[in-house]
Amino acid sequence: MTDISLEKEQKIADELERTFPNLTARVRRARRVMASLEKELIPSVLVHAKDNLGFHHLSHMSVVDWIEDEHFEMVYTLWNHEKRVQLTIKTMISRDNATMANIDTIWRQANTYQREMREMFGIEFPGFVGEKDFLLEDWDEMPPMRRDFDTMEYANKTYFSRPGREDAQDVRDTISKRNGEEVPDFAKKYSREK
Amino acid sequence: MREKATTLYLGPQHPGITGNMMVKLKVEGDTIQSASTHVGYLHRGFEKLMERRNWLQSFTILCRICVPEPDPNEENFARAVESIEGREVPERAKWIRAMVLELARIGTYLLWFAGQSGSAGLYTMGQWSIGDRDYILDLFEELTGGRIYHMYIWPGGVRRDLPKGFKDKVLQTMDYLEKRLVQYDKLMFDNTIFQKRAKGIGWIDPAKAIEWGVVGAPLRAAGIASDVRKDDPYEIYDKLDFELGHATTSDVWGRSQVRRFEIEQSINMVRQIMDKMPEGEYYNRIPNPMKWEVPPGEAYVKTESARGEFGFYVVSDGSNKPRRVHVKGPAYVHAVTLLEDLLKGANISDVSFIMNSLGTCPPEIER
Amino acid sequence: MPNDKNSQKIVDMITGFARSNSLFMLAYGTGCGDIEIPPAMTSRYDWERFGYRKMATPRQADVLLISGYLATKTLKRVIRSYEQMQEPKYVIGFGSCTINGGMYWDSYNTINMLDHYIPVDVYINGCMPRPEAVMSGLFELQEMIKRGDANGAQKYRENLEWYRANQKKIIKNWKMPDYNW
Amino acid sequence: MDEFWMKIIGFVATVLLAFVVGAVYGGLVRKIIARTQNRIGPPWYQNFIDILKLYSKSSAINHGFMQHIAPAMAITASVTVLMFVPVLTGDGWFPWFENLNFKGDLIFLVYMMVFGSLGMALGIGQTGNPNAAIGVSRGLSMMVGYEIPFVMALVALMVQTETTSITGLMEYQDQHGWLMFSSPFAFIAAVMAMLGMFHYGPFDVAFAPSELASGPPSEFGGKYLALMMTSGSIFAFAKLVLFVDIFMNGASNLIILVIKTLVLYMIPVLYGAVSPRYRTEQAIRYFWGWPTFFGALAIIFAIYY
Repeated sequence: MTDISLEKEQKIADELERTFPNLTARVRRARRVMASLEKELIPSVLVHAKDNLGFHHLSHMSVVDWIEDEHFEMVYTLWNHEKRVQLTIKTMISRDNATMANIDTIWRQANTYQREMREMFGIEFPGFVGEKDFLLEDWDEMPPMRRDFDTMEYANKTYFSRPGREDAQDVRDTISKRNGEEVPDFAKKYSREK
Repeated sequence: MREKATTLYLGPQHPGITGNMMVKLKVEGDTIQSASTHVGYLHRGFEKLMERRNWLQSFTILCRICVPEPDPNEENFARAVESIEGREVPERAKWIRAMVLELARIGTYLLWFAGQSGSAGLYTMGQWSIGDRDYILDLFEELTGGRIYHMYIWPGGVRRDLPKGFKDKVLQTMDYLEKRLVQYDKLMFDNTIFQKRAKGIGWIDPAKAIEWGVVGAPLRAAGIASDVRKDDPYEIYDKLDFELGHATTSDVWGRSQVRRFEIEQSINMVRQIMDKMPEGEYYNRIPNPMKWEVPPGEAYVKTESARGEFGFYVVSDGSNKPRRVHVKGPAYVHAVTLLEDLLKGANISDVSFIMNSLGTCPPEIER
Repeated sequence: MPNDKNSQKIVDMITGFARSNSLFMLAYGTGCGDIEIPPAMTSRYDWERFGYRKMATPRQADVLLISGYLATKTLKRVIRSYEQMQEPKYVIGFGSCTINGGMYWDSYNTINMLDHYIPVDVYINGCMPRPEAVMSGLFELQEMIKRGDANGAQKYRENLEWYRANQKKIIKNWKMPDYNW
Repeated sequence: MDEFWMKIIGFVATVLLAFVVGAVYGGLVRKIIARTQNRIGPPWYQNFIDILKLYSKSSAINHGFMQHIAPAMAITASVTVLMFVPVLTGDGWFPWFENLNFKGDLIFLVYMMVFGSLGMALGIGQTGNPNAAIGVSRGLSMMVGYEIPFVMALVALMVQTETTSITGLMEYQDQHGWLMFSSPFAFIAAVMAMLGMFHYGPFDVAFAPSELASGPPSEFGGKYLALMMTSGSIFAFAKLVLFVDIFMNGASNLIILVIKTLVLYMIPVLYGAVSPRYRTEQAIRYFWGWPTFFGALAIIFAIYY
């Protein structure tokens, strides 16, 4: 829309770009700013955003597996309660021997996210102490949230599956017959005996 | 003389724990020295399963992420997909969505009344409020066909229009609930024993609340007027007139006050919505779901659920399946790090009391 | 005794009546099905009318209600709870996901067929089953107890090796005491 | 038949009566609580079915010797307490219900009422379940709380009537009217202590399900639990009859007894249905507050009576 409504967002983007030359920031829409940069700078950008720009709330922290390009994309979403602006910070890290800076000293709750990422994606956080098992117990396969982990294959290998019907037929006529009832009209359409 | 610390496992099989999780306590006498939460008893791997299902199939499993309040999940995902795709939603659908969300909020608060009072030993309250919650579930059943899981809010709108005479039923139910609130007050909120139990327990430092990731009613009880419905309005919440809950103290009692106030506000909002809802289309048709491809893009959307900010991070790579869906429920922060902090130095009697006041919901931690 | 068979029959009838009309359920919400238990317990459906009751510890419970899918981590606790229960004990599988995995049939962390790990007396299907369905499952269990058909615990004892093998296939770190029944 | 055998039959009949009435009361209480909660509730005979079923269950739990003894100790204590409480008085239908009374049995009863709990505590200590152990320690602390006003009320009665025997108290009431009216402060203190004695209402910390699972009986299933429920029914009845005897001049026939005990029983039940639970220290503070004050007042009142 108009530039006036995006003034505060633009200000934050400019401020970020001025402080960190390697950072590219853009305003996506009202109340949404996005920045991307390389991984070494992440802790300092987060500290800057938290202490100087008022982004006190870590909304969410995530990772996306881009297996084709051989990297993980780390996403940090921050929220500024006074200005009501959301700042998304992104960075790419290499997929093999993935390591990332530990930020649970900046936000206590990052602990939980990092425990999950370590378990689900196998990303290591040097200097991070947190209990090892989070959601899984005695897991000895590859981290399950990586794209190359095939959950169906694993499930077939590990768990029993009840043999189902081969066809996709409606079974209502069978049930009706078993109970000695008349087959309802709508079920006749799908009947096997046609 | 120092007593010997014993280890006490609360859960996973324990009636005081909300849902299926475990809190491991180091206890000296009745005082907790340290606590650690153990989750994962409900992990189903939703985020992995959604990588294998196409966009519409994902909807059917999404609502199962948080059981007491499934609607914010659906709404979030629908809004994320719409935001990536740039799909327009008809005006009426937005109003219907807001109505569903508010009804769900009322239902969740009623369930929470039961949990909060039940963990303090006031079982009568739970019997009443869960019985009354069934009236909300009846409305949902008529509207969507399901009591708990609705699968009602789709990208592009909602699945069905309101049935005939639904408006009157909603208004009747709201009138009934408003009358019942007076009795709830007498039984629970004005009860001196409940107040004695709740005051001073589970205190969250207001100066640290934002930094610790507190959201929702606990944050408002800490004196910070923050609500996604006000801060970052979605659907039609900017057209509704409502106030946020407020409290004098940042403890369990304050959180109870906030929720008690907000259930009244929600009842009023449902009335406003029924009053102002426009006529028109309720659904923008989506393409053939099997071939439906969402253009590349990403979105982080959030809703104010009954427990706080509920976020969905959705990434599409242009195929017919989501690339990544990451769900961040409020309990993800509340019930792990925050709970561990709050339980330090607390009494064992108050563990489930504090857990309930934070709105702990294990399935959304683990997904 | 001259009339041994008939007296046994009378004893069976009385115990069957007592057992079927006083079902203590273990308060263990293993999955999302647990959300329909409060309505069934409380003022609308009120299952205490039929003598059903929730009990807090496995020692005192008769019925293990598996309310929904079981993650592998929960399965271990469920087996342990089940083995601590006193006979006669019954298991109710609640929801489609206990029957064949339901929605989570291809998930890496949920089991698909409950009856391969613990013996199931009654299944209630649906996702999620309504409180009426839960109660109708419980009525079915009552009938089975009266008839003497609900002998899952006996089946478990007789086929213990098979169950153990299945359980150990999933639970890699088996550190559980063996209970003597 | 000589008197000895009459007494033996009397004991057995008393125990049976106590069990039946206690269990019916248990069922009625569940029904009444259900009605306050907008429910229909279980049938009145539900507790009999429960106990019968529990007796028919296996009990393959072995935590050691004391664990087997504990329920037996509980039921012994309940039956003993019952033996010393005159159930029916006067020359009514069942003259043998006066039981074993002797001079000073009120003091003996106060000790005996604690005995069952202590026996349970020993047995539960051996089960090794932390929930049960915490429950026991809470139950014993609660006991310290409510015993003080209760004993003070009893002392006030003893001072006023100058006797320490229950039959003595009842003879006094025959002449001077119910002690409930002539010693009101003692009655108030005793009723407030009674709230704690029955473990309903705000004073159920020992059995709090949302904190300690089932509390003390956590490890007791099957027949052990059945024994404990039986003992609980008898003990509840004995306590009620004791209160009726010392404050309401007993009862000369069964119907009056049922009416008096039921009215008295409704006080903790109904108060419990609408009250959340106190924490342990709050509960003790409560008992050492107003109830103890009323107890002290009752003693002063009795001295100057």
